[in-house]
Formats: sequence, structure tokens, C-alpha cells
Amino acid sequence: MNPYEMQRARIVRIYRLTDDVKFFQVRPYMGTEVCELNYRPGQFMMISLPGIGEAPFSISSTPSRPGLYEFCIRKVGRLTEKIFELKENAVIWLRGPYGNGFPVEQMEGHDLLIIMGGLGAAPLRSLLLYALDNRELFGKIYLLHGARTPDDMLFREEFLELMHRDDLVCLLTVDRDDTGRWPAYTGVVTELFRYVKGIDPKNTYAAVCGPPVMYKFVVEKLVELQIPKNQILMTLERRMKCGIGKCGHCAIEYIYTCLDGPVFTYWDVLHMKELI
Amino acid sequence: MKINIMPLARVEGEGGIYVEMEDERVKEVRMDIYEGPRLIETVVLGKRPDDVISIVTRICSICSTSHRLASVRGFERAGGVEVPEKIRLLRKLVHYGEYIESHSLHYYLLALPDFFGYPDAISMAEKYGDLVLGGLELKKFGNFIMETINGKAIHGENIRIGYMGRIPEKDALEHIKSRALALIPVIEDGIMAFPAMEIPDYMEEETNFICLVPEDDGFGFIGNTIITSKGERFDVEEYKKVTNERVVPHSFAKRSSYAGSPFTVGALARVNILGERLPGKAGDFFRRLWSERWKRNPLFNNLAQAIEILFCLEQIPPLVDRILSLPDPELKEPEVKEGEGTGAVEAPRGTLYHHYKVENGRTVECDIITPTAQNLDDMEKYLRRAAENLVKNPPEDFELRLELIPRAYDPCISCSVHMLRVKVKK
Amino acid sequence: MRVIKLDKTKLVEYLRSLEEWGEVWGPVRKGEKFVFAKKDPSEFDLTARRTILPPKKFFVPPRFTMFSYRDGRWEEEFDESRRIIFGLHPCDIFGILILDRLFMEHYPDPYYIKRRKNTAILGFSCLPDEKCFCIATNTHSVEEGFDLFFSDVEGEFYLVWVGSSLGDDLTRIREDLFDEDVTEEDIERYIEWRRKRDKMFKTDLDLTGMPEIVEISYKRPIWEKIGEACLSCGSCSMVCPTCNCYNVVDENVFYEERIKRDRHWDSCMFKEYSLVAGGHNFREKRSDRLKLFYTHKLTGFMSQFGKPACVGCGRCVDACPVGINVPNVAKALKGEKVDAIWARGEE
Amino acid sequence: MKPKVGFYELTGCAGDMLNMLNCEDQLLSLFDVVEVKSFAMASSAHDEDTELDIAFVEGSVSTEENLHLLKRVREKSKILVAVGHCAIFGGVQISENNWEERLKKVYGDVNFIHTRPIPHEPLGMFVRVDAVIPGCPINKHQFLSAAGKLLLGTMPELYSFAVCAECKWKENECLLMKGKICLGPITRGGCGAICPTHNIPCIGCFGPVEEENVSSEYKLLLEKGYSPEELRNRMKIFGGKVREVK
Ligand SMILES: Cc1cc2nc3c(=O)[nH]c(=O)nc-3n(C[C@H](O)[C@H](O)[C@H](O)COP(=O)(O)OP(=O)(O)OC[C@H]3O[C@@H](n4cnc5c(N)ncnc54)[C@H](O)[C@@H]3O)c2cc1C
Ligand code: SF4
Ligand code: SF4
Ligand code: SF4
Repeated sequence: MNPYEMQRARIVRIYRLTDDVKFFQVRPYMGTEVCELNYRPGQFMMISLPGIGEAPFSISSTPSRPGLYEFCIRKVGRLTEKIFELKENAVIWLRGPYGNGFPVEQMEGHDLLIIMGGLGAAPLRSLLLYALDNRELFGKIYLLHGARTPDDMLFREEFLELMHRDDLVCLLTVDRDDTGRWPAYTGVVTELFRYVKGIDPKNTYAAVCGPPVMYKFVVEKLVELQIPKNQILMTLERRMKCGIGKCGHCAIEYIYTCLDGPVFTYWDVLHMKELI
Repeated sequence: MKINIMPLARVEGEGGIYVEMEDERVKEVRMDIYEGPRLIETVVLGKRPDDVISIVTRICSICSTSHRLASVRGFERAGGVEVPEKIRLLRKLVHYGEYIESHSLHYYLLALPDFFGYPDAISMAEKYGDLVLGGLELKKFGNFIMETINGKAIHGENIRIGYMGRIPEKDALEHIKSRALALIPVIEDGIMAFPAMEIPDYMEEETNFICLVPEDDGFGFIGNTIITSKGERFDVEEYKKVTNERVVPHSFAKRSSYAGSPFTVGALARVNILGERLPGKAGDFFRRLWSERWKRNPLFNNLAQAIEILFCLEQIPPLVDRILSLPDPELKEPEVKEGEGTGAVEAPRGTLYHHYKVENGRTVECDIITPTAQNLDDMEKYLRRAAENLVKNPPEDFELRLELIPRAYDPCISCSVHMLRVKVKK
Repeated sequence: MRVIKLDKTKLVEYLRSLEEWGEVWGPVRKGEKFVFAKKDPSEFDLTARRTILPPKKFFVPPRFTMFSYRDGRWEEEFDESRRIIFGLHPCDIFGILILDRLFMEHYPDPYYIKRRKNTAILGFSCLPDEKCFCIATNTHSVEEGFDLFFSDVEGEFYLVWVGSSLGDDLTRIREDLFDEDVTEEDIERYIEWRRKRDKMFKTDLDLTGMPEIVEISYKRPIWEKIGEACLSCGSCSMVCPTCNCYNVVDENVFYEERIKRDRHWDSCMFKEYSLVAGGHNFREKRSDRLKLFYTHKLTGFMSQFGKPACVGCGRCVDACPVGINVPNVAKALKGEKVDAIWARGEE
Repeated sequence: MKPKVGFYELTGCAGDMLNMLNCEDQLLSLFDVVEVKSFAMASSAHDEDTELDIAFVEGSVSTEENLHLLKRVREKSKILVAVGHCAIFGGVQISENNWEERLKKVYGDVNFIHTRPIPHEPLGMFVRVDAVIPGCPINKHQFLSAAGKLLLGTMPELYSFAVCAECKWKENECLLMKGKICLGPITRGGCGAICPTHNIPCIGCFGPVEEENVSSEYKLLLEKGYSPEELRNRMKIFGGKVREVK
């Protein structure tokens, strides 16, 4: 098998999430029945368009809901611009899944703190939905999600719905609300930690993903909460050209983000100077 | 009535034609040059000769090899540098490459469409595919020769003062030889395509021609003596006697006239003055096709170019054999510290002069005279004659008929935009 | 391992006979340096030191096409040629062994594997020059990774180690040229030659403890100083036998009605290398990039190998215009005197 | 629908346009997949009224007329590509100062009737440039590669690293190491390292590489015995206005 070989897939549905982020539901060509897709939350796939190029994208869907891959893609450059121009039913090419993903088996039986900012929602939504679909396997679940404005919040409607559920605490915040109709919090994401109560830190896994600046402040809070450093998980972004540990771009010291990551523990980060 | 054609298409660089007529009288005729001035000759002052030869080729893309050859020859004459025989012959070969490329671009892709009534070669290709593809093949071959010997087809850097960076490999030279032989029939067909057409005579008028006498007294493009159609000869160091430049307000290109009257340089000048020396099939074609009209009608320049392509192709095989028979010279860079000299070559469009003065290893004077600059007065003269003849009964394609004239000269306008003469002493 | 002998005067004849198996490549002179080239074996230079590019060019060429996309389908493109490379020195063979682990284990790379399987490695012994430091990286003697290895022990014969089944097949192409009878005298001569070779190393480089030193030196100002001199030209990565980074680019070959996906060598010394969406660059400064490069060369390579990736060939010494190379950097980190433009006093 | 394309020359040697015409084997296919609206060097057909999808512009802005044309082309084109060194950096003509003095020296006090010359500037000084194809002249493979990307409606992706990388790919002996003024390390790659492959030091005709370390190379060459004046002259030829040489 050629690991660089791509699989043909079809875009089933497209939703616009914000001005520059769209949500794509994608179905691989694999006969007609609903197919089991074998991946873990936190893994990513390489998506390509012929002639434009290839790039890594986190899977936003959960393997507990088979049949489709979901991606949440921000328009930043050549490939993403072209993906944005695509219509439903268009063909794209996939390979993967790659990366370690979240250690969900180890996380079972623990409380979960899921903290996302900006595009960090893409990989963490997968973990969140996975946990909700297997609700009985986990303890308390907290979702902390920050965005600049309500318009910038990814999966806003979906997460606002979650606020009504009583089997998780869904804390949403925006830096600034000009609409006056924002039903949740305003302020930066770290301020939401005030509302995190009643978790057993030693028995908690925290998963963080967001822009590079966010990690520092969030991790401080998590350490304050006394969550063990090897139970603080973060997914990192690096440039990637192969996804399979060959092209070198995602190397951090002597490890590869695409093989050994993109999910790392804070303990790893402490030992690698370049990580964030 | 005023005719203003701008930009002039299918020439290199930016120019136009302006003709003003009142009743049936032609008031003003101008070859307008509005390609911006780049002042290249002032840029080179104070620089090392090996920097200068790189800068001056940038004057013009299509004659970049000729500029390169003229400039290295200028510095070599200034510094008394001997050039090893093998390198001299390789320069001859690369020069043939430029001729083949430049002439076939002009002949097939820029000039023939006029005669067949198309706006460009691409549209002509639908009906005359073989002709256009043949032209492209020749052009590609010319480029291949320049790439092989000078590194790049445009602004190559391998030709240096007194030496070259790398001697091309035997295989590549053998390939050049065999391609040249294979392409001879292509240009023969190309030449035959031309006389089938009627050459108009509305601009015909006698003129003067000037070119270089080739070093080896045959037909060729490199030499140190200037000859005129009247039979006078000058050493290239006396080039100013024939060029006499002046500035005119409608042009960033300077003008030349010889003994007060305009003249023509280029393929037509060479063939008119030295055509009897053409060997081989090129000579046969010359004798078959040439007539006294060639001395009055610039449109024959196209045909003269086609004959020169054939000449080059025929010269290449024996030249390659000679090159291969010589041992590689030692490649080392001579230093030009002091001196003054003029290097001249026949560029495809005509005689090109590069004059330099070097002091303390730095260039302190530079004067470059390009063929198109020399031809502009004659182009105006023919345009005037054409306008005068046509104005009585203005034809529908008046503009095209005027455009044909400068286009026949294959003008290289970017290259003609330059300065007269600077003297800067440090 | 089978060890046999080949009469020195028969080497060219033998190598020529191998053309029946594949193209024969070997070291030839290029100016003052050497390159692997496909030439008649009589032109091979047996005194060759390091070639400008290491043999990685045979397995991952500087630029090649992985796929062509036509009519809605991707097709793989493979290089099927069979090659024999003669004249690899131990350091180069170690380099290939490292690339093998990278490209052949864990998501095996079929482009590499195809070329690797179609290539026979014929090693050749060498004597060090002033730039070689394979003795410091312990890569001066090689036991695996070759099909045949020729040792010139300064007699009338080469001693030939047969390192693989393919190597064995290759000796059978001209069995008549080889002699099975390795004598006591030959063995003594070989041992003597090794002793002499080891004494010839001029390097005073000692890499013991380097991983810890690099680790602890992460924030030292010396990196900034080296970074100021670095030209980011990438020459070091291009010539390093274990640098494997590449970029992937698509090209629309519209005039052939196809699209191709190419791979070309890249370098962590280039600014764009670590740039990600949003313009964030994880290694904005040259010093940051140098640290990554030297972490790979001097401490660990990949987590799974846990072994420094420098094989001591001296190519970085030959390639870096400003004297940033493994011996200089290692010495500077250890506080030893270094003769390089960035190590000179003031500024 | 075929993209509408225009090719324009401002002030330069036309080498980039010529190099496009030098793609002999691809020329007919290229003209088949686009609709050429203007290409003065190759065709008389010129339609200046249609909006363009892509405009290729060569040459520096050196006259008022150039500037006028450039602005017009910018207005009517979706994508404007600067081709060649003159368009991107200003060309060799920009490498010396005292433009007015030199102009006077050359032309005296002549008052030009068509358009006034102005000091040379690259396109980016006046208009937005969407993509560049570097080189003096451009390399035809890079041009074809860029054209291919533009035809797909995406931006060219050219080498962003220095000449040295390709020079190593070609296995050349390093001329800088041999003490020659090779500008490979500070020059953007993409030419195929042609000059060093011919044993000629790179003079930098692809223009400064994005992250050029001029001061380190300068220091190195001073140490090798060159004078500041020589180094400055060489580094300025293709340095445009972006390269700082002390
Ligand atoms: C593990 C992982 C998961 C990711 N998940 C998502 C996701 O779910 N949604 C999403 O929108 N984006 C995600 N990204 C980022 C995404 O890969 C980049 O946005 C994408 O590569 C940009 O491609 P482009 O061709 O549009 O941009 P380009 O035109 O190539 O460049 C635009 C910018 O992106 C940077 N860039 C280019 N290639 C890469 C690359 N391979 N990796 C990172 N940066 C690159 C460039 O340096 C430049 O700054 C993820 C990246 C990684 C490594
Ligand atoms: S370390 Fe040397 S060879 Fe490597 S990028 Fe820097 S200057 Fe170039
Ligand atoms: S010769 Fe020039 S371009 Fe080539 S590696 Fe050396 S410095 Fe770089
Ligand atoms: S090597 Fe340098 S000078 Fe030569 S073509 Fe390339 S960029 Fe231009």
C-alpha cells in the first residue's frame, strides 16, 4: 500500500460556521452502505485537491456516529480557499487518519475538562461528541469555549443547545458582544474557570486546543486546579507535508507531531523546549 | 489626417508610428519611441568589467548574446586580451544560435503573419501549421545552442572576458551538429514560402547600407572593419564616423546618420554588401532570389534573414567539427586593468558597437550603439515615402502598410534606448 | 559472512560485467571534488573522498514525481531502473541505514523502497582526510547495509565481504574472478591496515556526552552568534546523508493535460519550513532553526531511533560557507577553540 | 470559460516576454487554453476594453506613460502578476542613484514630447501585485508552473529558498568556498543554479531571497580579500531597493 495514495470522497453537505470557517460533511466512496470509519477523536486527515495541494485537517466528527467525516476548515491560503469554492457533491481526496488522537480508553472513568478557543473547536468537538455518545463511560464533563464575538464562535448553535443539557456543563464566552443578545458569558476563556466546580483534579483529564497564546494562560489555570501534568492534553499544530513522519516539517526536537502527536501532554511539553 | 499607431505590435520594446497629412501632403512622419530610458551606460560606470558584461546584456533580451559578445570584445580590445581559438569558435557558434533564434522568431512568427494576413502566428497556425511549427523548431534550436554554450538563452553568463566558465560537453555539441543538418530542409521550405507572395513597392527608395567585414573574409557576423555600400572601410575604433548620434524629442532612442544621410544595417545590409560571399545552398538561394529591388525595399530584409538562417545552419556542422578537434584551453580569468577599446559584432538586426575605457580595473567610459538606433532614420525615410505614395489614394489598410516597414526591420526598441556618450573621470 | 578476494587488476572488468544487472555508478572527479556518476568503471576514482551529494540522491532524488493525476485518477510513478553503486564508504552506508529506518519502517515509503530494492550497494574502503570524523561518530567500520564491500588492504587483492544474498548473486556473475582463499597473511594485513587507518584521523573531535551538552545549552547565547552568521542557504541539509526533509508540491502540467504531485528536498534552515497558517512561525530565528538541525545531528534523531544522526562524513565541513558544521558547533558548545568566522572575537 | 489574459511590457529588455515565447513546445497549448487579449510583442490583436482574469506585467515603471498603463491594467485585471526582476525589484536600472543627473548626461535638455521619464520603480510601488515570477529573465519552467497554477485559479507556488539549494542538487563545487563572490546564498532560487553550474558565480539575477543574510556574506567576502566597493557594486546590481548593503 502506498501511504501517500488518496481516497476519493464526496462532500455531502456544507455549512457556513463563520465568515472564514466552513463545516464539511464528507463521505468516502466505499460502496453504498453506511461505512464504519475507523479513527479516534483528535486524529487528522490529509485533504487534497489535484493541482492545488494537500494539507492536514482535524476530524471534527466522532467515530461513534459512523458514515461521515466532518471537517471544520478555515480559509487561510491556497488549498483552503479552493475548498471553500467547492459545492456539495464535489470530489475531494483524503488519506489518513493520522496522529495519535486522544487516549480515550485511558480517559474513561475520569472527569473531563474540554477547553477550546477559535479553531481549536475542530479536534475537540470530536472528543466532546465522543464523550457525550458514551456518556456513561465518563465522569463530569465541562466544556469551556471562547471566541472573539458571537459571530466568530464555531458551532455556536450546536453548543448553545448543549447549555440545556444537564449531563454536562457548557460554558461559552465571547470577548465582546455587540449584539446584546448573547445568552452566555463575556470575557476571556480563563475567566470561565470560576465556574468549574466539584471535579476531582487527580481524576480529571483536561484537553486544550486553541491559538498558541491561549495555551499558556489555560495551562496555568489547570495547574492551579492541580490536575496532573500528564493528564493535561493539548493538540498542537505544525506544518505538515506528509502526515506520516517522513517529510520532517512537524519535527519538534526529535519527535514528530504527526506520529507522536498532535495530542501531547503538558508533561511532554515541559520536556520539549520548542513545543509551544 | 493623422495616423497614430501605438503600440507598434510584434516588435520588441515600445514604439509607434506617427504620420500627419494635410490634403495630399505629408506634413510629419515620426518613428516614436516611448520605451522608457534605462540609462544603462551610466549604471556601469565605476564597476568592474566582469560586472559590466552582466549588466549590459540586460539592455536587450533578444540580442543579449550579441551584446555579450560585443562587450567582451570591447574589454578584450581595451585590455589586449588574447582569446583561445576554441573559445573564439564557440562564440561563433553561440552567435549562430542567436541568429537562428532571433531571425526565425521574426521571420516566421512576427513577419509572415503580415504577408498571410493574420494578426499573429497563433492564428496563422491553423492554416499554415507546418510553417509555424517549423519556425518554432528553428527557434527552439537557436535557444538550445545558446543554452548549451552560454548557460541561458537570454542573459547567459558563460561567455566571459577572455575565457568561459565551462566548455560544453561533446555530446551536446554533436547533438547541435545533427540538429542543424536536420533543420536545413525546414528553412529551405520557409524561404520558398516567401517569394510566392507579392512584395509591394510603395515605399521603394535607394539608401546606404553598412555592415562589418567578417574576420575571415567570408560571410559572417564578427569583425573589426566597417564597410559601407559605397565601398568605404573604417576600423571599428572609428565607429563614430559612421554613427554620428543625435537626440530627438520624440524618442528615447538616439539617431544615427552617415555623412548626413540615413542608412540601413542588418540582414539586408549584409546580404546586399556581402551576399556574393555566401557559400553553399544559402549562396544558391541568394543568386536565385536577389534583385536590384533589394537595395530599395526594406521588406526584403525578411528574406535576407531567412537566407542567413540557412547560412548559419550550414556553417554549424563544420564549425562543430573544428571545435571538437581542438583541445580545451586553460580556463582562467584575465584581468583588464587599463585601456580603451571598441568591440563590434553584427547583431541579427545590424552592427552593434560597445566602446569602453578602463582605468584601475574600473570602467570609466561606456558607449553602446545599437542597430535599431541606427535604422530609425531610414525607417522614417521609408515611412515618409510610403505615406507620400499612398496618401493620394488612401488604401483601407493604410496603417498596416505603414506598420510593415518598421516591422521588416525587426526593430529591437528596448535595445535602442540608450545614451550618447558619457565621460566620467573618477 | 563470506569473505573472498579479487585481483586488483580485475576490478574494472568485474564492474563492467555487472552492467548486465543494472547501471553501474561510481565516484568520479568533479573539479577538486567527487560525485557519483554513471560512467565506465575505468573512470572511477578509487582515491575518492566524500562525494558532493551523498548516496541519498539515488533513493530520494532532489526532485521527483510521486503521482500523476489524469482523467480523475491518480497514478503512481515509480523509478524502475536497477543500479549498482560502487565506492560507498562506511559513513555513507551508515547514512543509508538511518534513512532505511526512516523510510522503510512505520508507513513504508514505496518510492524509497522501490529504488532501494533496485540498488546494489558496493562499499569500498577509504582513508580519512582532515575533514573526516567518522571515528568520533563511530561510523568508520561497517558490518551491514552493503551487498559487497571491497577493502583495499594494500596488496594485490581486494578483500571482498559478501553482505547479502544479492551480493552473493553478484559475485556469481563472474565467479572466475574471485579467489576464496583468504590466507593468514591477508588477515594480518587487513588488521594492520585498520590500525594504520585509525591512526590517520586528524580530527580531535570527541562527541562523548554531546546529547547532554546540547540539551543543557539550549538557551546559551552562542546559538545567536552562530545564527547571525548562518546564511540560511540550506547547503548543509542538502549534502547531509541523513537529512531527509522534503516538500510536496502540485504542478499543473496543462500542456500535457495532467497534474503531478512532486517531492523536492527541503531544509529546516529555511524560514518557510516551520511557517503555519496565520503566519505563525515556530522557528522564526535562524538560531532556532540551527538548534533543531543540531539537535538532530548531535543528540537524538527520531524518538524511535534515539541515536544521533551524524555519520561523520565531513560534508557539512565542505559545504557551509561560514563554517557552521558538526565539528565546529560541537567544539564551540564544549567551549573549545573554533576557527570559524562566527567564532572570531569582536562583533 | 477560458481565462482572459493580457501581457504588458513597461520598461525593460522584454526578456520575460521573450522567455514566454521561448516555451516553443508549450506555446500552442498555452494559447489554446487562454484567450489572449493583448500581447504586443507577439500579436497585433489587442483588445483593451475587456476585463482580464490575469495580467502579466514586465518591466519597471520608468515613464509617466508606463505608470498610466500600469494603473489601467491593474484596474481591469483580477490578478496582476509581476514578471521578471524589473517588475518585482526595479531591474538593473535601479541599482544606481542620481537618476536625474544621469538622465541629463544622456539626453541633455531635450524635452520629450510623448511622455516624461520618471525614476525607475518596481510595480509594487504603485499598485497591488498578486503574484511574482522572479528572474532576469524569468525561468521558463517557473513560468509554466506559475501559469499552470493560475489556470487552476490558484496562486503560483515557487521556490522561496536561495540558489544554493538547487546548486547542491546539481552537485557543483561551491564557488563561495573557493573565494569567489557568489551571491547564491542571498539570491532567490528557481533558476536551476545555472551560473554556478557553469563555474560562474551567481550575480543574483533572481533578486534577493526573502530572508537574505547580506551582512554575513559581506563579512565573509571582506575576509576573503574583496573591497567594500567591489562587494557593494556586485550586491547592488540585482539588489533592487530592498537590499541593504553598507
Ligand atoms: C494536525 C493539524 C490539524 C489541523 N486541523 C485543521 C482544521 O481542522 N481546520 C483548519 O482549518 N485547519 C487545520 N489545520 C491547519 C491547516 O492544515 C492549514 O490551515 C492549511 O494547511 C492551510 O493550507 P492552505 O493551502 O490553504 O494554505 P497555504 O496557501 O499553504 O498557506 C497559508 C498559511 O498556512 C501555512 N501552511 C501551509 N501548509 C501548512 C501545513 N501543512 N500545516 C500547517 N500550516 C500550513 C503557511 O505557512 C501559510 O502561513 C491543521 C493543521 C495541523 C497540522
Ligand atoms: S549552517 Fe551553513 S550551510 Fe547550513 S544553512 Fe547556515 S550557512 Fe548554509
Ligand atoms: S556556488 Fe554559489 S550558489 Fe552554489 S552553493 Fe556555493 S554559494 Fe551557493
Ligand atoms: S545562478 Fe544567479 S545569476 Fe545565474 S541565473 Fe541563477 S540567479 Fe541568475
